[in-house]
Amino acid sequence: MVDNLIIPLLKIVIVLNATLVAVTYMVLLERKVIAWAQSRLGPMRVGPYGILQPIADAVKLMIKEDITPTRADKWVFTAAPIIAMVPALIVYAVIPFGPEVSLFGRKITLYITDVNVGLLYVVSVTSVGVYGIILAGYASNSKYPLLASLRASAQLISYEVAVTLTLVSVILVAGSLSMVDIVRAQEHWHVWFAFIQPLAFGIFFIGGLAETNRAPFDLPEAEQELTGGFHTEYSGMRFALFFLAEYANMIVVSSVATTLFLGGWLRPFPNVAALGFLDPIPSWTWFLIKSFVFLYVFIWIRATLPRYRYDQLMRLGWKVLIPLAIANLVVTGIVKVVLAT
Amino acid sequence: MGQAIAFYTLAAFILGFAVLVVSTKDTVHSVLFLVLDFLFVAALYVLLAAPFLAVIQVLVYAGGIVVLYLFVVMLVNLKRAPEAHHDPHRRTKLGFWLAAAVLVELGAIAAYGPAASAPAVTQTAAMPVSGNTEQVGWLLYTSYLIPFEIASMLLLVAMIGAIVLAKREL
Amino acid sequence: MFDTNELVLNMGPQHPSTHGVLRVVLRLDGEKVVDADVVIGYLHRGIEKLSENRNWTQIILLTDRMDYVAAATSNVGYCETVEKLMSLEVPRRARYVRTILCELQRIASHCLWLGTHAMDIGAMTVFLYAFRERELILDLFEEFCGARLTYNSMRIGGLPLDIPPGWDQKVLEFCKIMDGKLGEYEELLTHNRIWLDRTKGIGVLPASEAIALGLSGPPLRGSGVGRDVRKDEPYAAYDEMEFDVPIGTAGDTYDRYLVRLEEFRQSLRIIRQATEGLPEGPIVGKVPRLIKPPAGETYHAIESPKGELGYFIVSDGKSTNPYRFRVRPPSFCNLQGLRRLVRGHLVADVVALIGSLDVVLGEVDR
Amino acid sequence: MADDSTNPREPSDLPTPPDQVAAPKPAAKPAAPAEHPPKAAAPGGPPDPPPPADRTPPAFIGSLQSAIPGAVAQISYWVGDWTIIVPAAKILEVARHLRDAPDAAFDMCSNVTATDWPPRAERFDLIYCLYSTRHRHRVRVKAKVAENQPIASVTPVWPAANWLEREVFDMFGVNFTGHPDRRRILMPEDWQGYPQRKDYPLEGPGELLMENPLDWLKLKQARDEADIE
Repeated sequence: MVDNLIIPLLKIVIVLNATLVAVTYMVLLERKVIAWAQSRLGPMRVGPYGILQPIADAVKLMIKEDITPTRADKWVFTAAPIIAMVPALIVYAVIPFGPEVSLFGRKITLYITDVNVGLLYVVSVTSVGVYGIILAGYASNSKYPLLASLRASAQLISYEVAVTLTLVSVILVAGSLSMVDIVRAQEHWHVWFAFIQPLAFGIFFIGGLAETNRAPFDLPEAEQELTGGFHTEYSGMRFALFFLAEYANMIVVSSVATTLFLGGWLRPFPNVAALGFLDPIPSWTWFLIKSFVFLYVFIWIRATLPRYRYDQLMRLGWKVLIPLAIANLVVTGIVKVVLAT
Repeated sequence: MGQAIAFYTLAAFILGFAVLVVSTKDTVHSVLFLVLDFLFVAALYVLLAAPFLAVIQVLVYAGGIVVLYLFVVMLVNLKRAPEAHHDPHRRTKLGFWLAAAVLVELGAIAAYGPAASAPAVTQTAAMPVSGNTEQVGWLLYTSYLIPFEIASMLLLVAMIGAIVLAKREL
Repeated sequence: MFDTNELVLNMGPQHPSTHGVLRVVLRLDGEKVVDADVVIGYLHRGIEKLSENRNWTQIILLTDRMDYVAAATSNVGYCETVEKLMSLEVPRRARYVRTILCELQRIASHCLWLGTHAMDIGAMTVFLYAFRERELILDLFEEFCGARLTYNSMRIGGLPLDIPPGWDQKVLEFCKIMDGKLGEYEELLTHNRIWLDRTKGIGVLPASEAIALGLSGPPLRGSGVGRDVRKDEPYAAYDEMEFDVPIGTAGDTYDRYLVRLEEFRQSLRIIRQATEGLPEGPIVGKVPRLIKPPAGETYHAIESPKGELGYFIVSDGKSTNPYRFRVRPPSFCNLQGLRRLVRGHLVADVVALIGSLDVVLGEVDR
Repeated sequence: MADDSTNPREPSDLPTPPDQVAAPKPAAKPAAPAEHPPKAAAPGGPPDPPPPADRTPPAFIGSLQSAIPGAVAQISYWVGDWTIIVPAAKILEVARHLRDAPDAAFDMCSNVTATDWPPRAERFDLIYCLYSTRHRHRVRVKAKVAENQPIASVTPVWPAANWLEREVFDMFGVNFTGHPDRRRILMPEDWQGYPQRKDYPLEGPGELLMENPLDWLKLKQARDEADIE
C-alpha cells in the first residue's frame, strides 16, 4: 500500500509543486539574467532583490480580467492553454532526478516511474503540447495568432524529426529507451554521452530551443512581428498558463538533455577517482546544477541573438539539422556494429 | 473484471469520438476529436500491455500526422457559404449501402473467421529478446520484414511524389 | 476546391514594430507579401496650418514636435530657413554650436534607430545598450537647454543661450565613451550570422530607384548615392568640418545598417572638430526686434538624421506670421519607398524594413 | 549655379532685396506680360522677383526655353534660389525635359507643395523643388492653377511625387490628372474640405464635431445607412 500508492502520490505532489515553483522562479531568473546582460537591475521592488516578484506576477495574472474574444471558438479557446500546460507537466513522470536513496529506512527512487519506453514517452507527450499553440492561434479568430500557429505547427514538426533522430543515436549507444537505464549506461561507460555524441548533443540543443519556441527561434510568439503570436488574444490566467507551459517545457528540455547527454545525476567525470571527494554531495544536486546551466544558456542566448526568419528556420531544420542527424545516426550504427563484432 | 470495464469504457469513448469526427460541422473540431480518438486508442494499447505501440501511436498520429491535418485545415479556408453544404452530387444512399456492406463483412469475419487465439503470444517464447519494444522490433525485422519494406517503399514513393507536386519549378 | 485567397493583414496602427502609429495593410500569400498599402496620418496635428497662425518665433517649438527624436535638427533647419529669408548672418560660434547639437542629435537619433531596428529583428540587448548611450546625450541636451526631448533650443539668428561652462569638456568625454560603445554594438550585430541572414539581400534598392523614389539620408546612401546635404549644400559650420560620407554598395538592409554605423563615427569626428575649434564671440547675430521677413519664398534643406529635411516658407512681408509654412519631411518621403521594398519579402522582413528606413511618425504626419 | 544655391548665408551671395519690406509688387514682368491679371490685389501672390541684372540664369533654363517653346513664363531669383514659372498645361513636358536633359538632370523631386492665394483666379501656386544628384544643383518650378483646373501629375516622371501630390490633393484639393493613386493621405478618407486652403475655417463644424463625438457618430451612422441603401 505504502509503496504502491502513497509514495508515488507523494512523489507526484512534490515533483508537481517543485516544478511549478521552479517555473515561476524561472521567469524571475530570466528577467534577472537578461537584465544583467543589458546592464540593468531587473525586478527590485517586490521583496529583497525582487525575490517575491513571481508571487506578485501570479497574483496580478489571477485577478486580471479574463477576456474571450467575441467571435472566438470558445471551447477550443479555453482548452488550448490547458492542452499546452498538461503535457509539459506530465513529462516529469519519467525524468530521473537521482538514483535510489534510502530514506527513513525505505528505499525510494528519485523518479516517479521508470517505464521501458521512457524516452519515447517524453517525445510523444511533448509533441501533443503543440496542439495548445496551434489551437490557441486558431481559436482566437484573429490573423496574427493564426499566422503564429501556422508557423508553430510547421516549426515543431520539422524540429521534432531532427530531435527524435538524435535521440535514436543516443538510444543506440545506451541500448535502452528507459531514462534511468540511459544514465546507468553513462555510468557504465564512464563518460557522458555529450562526449560520445557531440553532434547529436548540438542538434538536440538547437532543436530543443526551436521546440520550446525560445530565441532565436521564437517565431510563433515573435512580439515584433506577430504582436505576441498565438497568445495575442489571451489575458489573465489563460495567458499565464501558456507562459508557464513555455518555461515548464524549457525545464523539460534541460532535464532531458541533462539525462541523455550530461550523465543525469552523475557527478562530473564519473571515472576520475581523484574527484571522489565530490561523492558525498547528493546526486540530485548534480542533476539540478546541470539543468540550471542549460537554462542559463537558454536565457543567455535569448539576450544575445536576433531572431531567425521563418523560411531560414525551416531551411536550417530541413537542410542542415535533419541530414546531420541522419548522418550521425548512420555513423553511430556502423560504429556500434563494428565494435560489436 | 477491471480490465473489461476499462476496455468497454475506452471503446465507448473511441466510438463516440469517431462519430463526432464525422458529424461535427467545424473542420477543426473534427480534427480535434480525431486527436482525442487517437489518444484513447493509445490508452487501449496500454491496456493490451503494448506501451511501445501506444507511445508511437501518440507520437506519430497525434503528434505528427494530425498536426499536418490541422495545418492544412487552417491554411485552406474550408468555411464555405451554407448553400455549399447542399451538395447535389452527394450520394447519401450509396454511402448507406456501402456502410451496410462493410458492417456485414465485419460480422462475417467475426462469425466465420479463424478464432483469434493470439498467435504472437505463443511466438514470444521463440524470441531471444524480452520486453515489448524489443519484441516489436524482432517481429518487424524477421516475420514481417517484407511487408515492412514494402510499406517503407510506398512511403518513399509518396514522399517523392509530394515533393514533385509541391515544387513548382524543377 | 481549395480557396487560396490572399490574406489581408492589417499591421498597425497599434503594432509593436510600426514605430508609432504607422499602418501597413499587407496582402499576403502565405507569409509572402504580395502588395502593401502604407496608411499614414494617424498623428496628423496640422503643424503646417498651425504655423500660419503663429509668429515666427513660436513656430520653433512646433518644429520640436515633428521629428521628436531629433528635435534640435528640426529647430536648426527652421531657423536657418528664416535666416535665409531675412538674409541674416549668424555668428560663427552659434554656427559651431549648432553643428555640435545637430551631430549629437544625429547620434541620439541613430541610437534610437539602432536599438529599435535590432529589437525588431529580435536582438533585444542592443536596444538597451543604445538607449544607455542616448541617455548620455539627453543629459548633455538637458544641461544645454533644460529639456530632454523637445528642446526648443534655437533662436532665429543664433542661440538662446551660450553653452554652460565645462559643457564642451563633457561633450568630448561623451565622444570618448561613445567610441568604445560602438564596438559593443558591432560585436553583437555586424558579424552575427543571424543578423547577416536577416539583413543581407533584404529590401535591395538600386541607386536609380532610390533617387526616383525620392529617398534621402541613409537609405539613399545605402544604395550607393553619395548625397549628403552637409557636403553638397553646407549649412551651419559643416563647410569648415572634415568628414566623409559613407555609402553602401548593395543597397540592402545591411548596407543601410553599415552606413548608419559609420555615420556614428563621422558624427563623433565632426563633434570633436567643432568642440575643439569652438570659436569665441557672440551667439546671436543682428536680429531685428520684430521678426518680419520681406515678402518672398525660399526652400532650404538640411541633413537631418533621417535625410533631407527641407522647409519651404513663404512670407507675405506684411504680417508676423508666415504666409505658408511647408516641411519636406524626410521620413515621409523615405516611407514612400516601403511599398516598393516589402514586395516579395516575408512578414518578418516588413518590420526589418520599416526599421531600416528609420521613420518617425511625428514627422511623417506632422 | 551650385555655388549660388549652396550657401545663402554669405551676404555677398544675396541679391540686394529688390523691393524693401511691403514694397508694391514689381510692375515689370518681362517674361510674362499676360501672366498675372489680378496682381494688384492685396495678398494676390508672391512677389517672384526677377533676377538682378548681374545674375545670369543657369544654362538649363535657356535650353528648356529653346527645347519647349513657351515653357518658361517667367524666371525668378530670390535669396539664392532660382524659380521657373511655367504654364500649368506644360508641366509634364517641362518635367520630362528637366529630368532627361543632360545639363539639367533633375533626377530627384524633393518636394511638391502648393500655396493658396485666394483672391487670385488661379489661386494655387504648385511648387516643385527639384534637385540633381549629378550636378548637385536645385531649381524650383512653379505652376499656377485655378480651383478644379486639371493639372497633369508628375508621378510618371518622378515616382517620388506620388505621396507629395497626394498630400497637395488632400490639403488643397488640387485636381491632379493621371495620378496613379489619388486618395487623401493625412486626413481621414471621409474628411470634408481641404484644410490648408486659406478660406478653410479655423474653427467651425469640423472642430465642433470632434468635440461632440455623439453628433459625429450620429452623422456617421446616418451616412453609413445611406451608403448601405
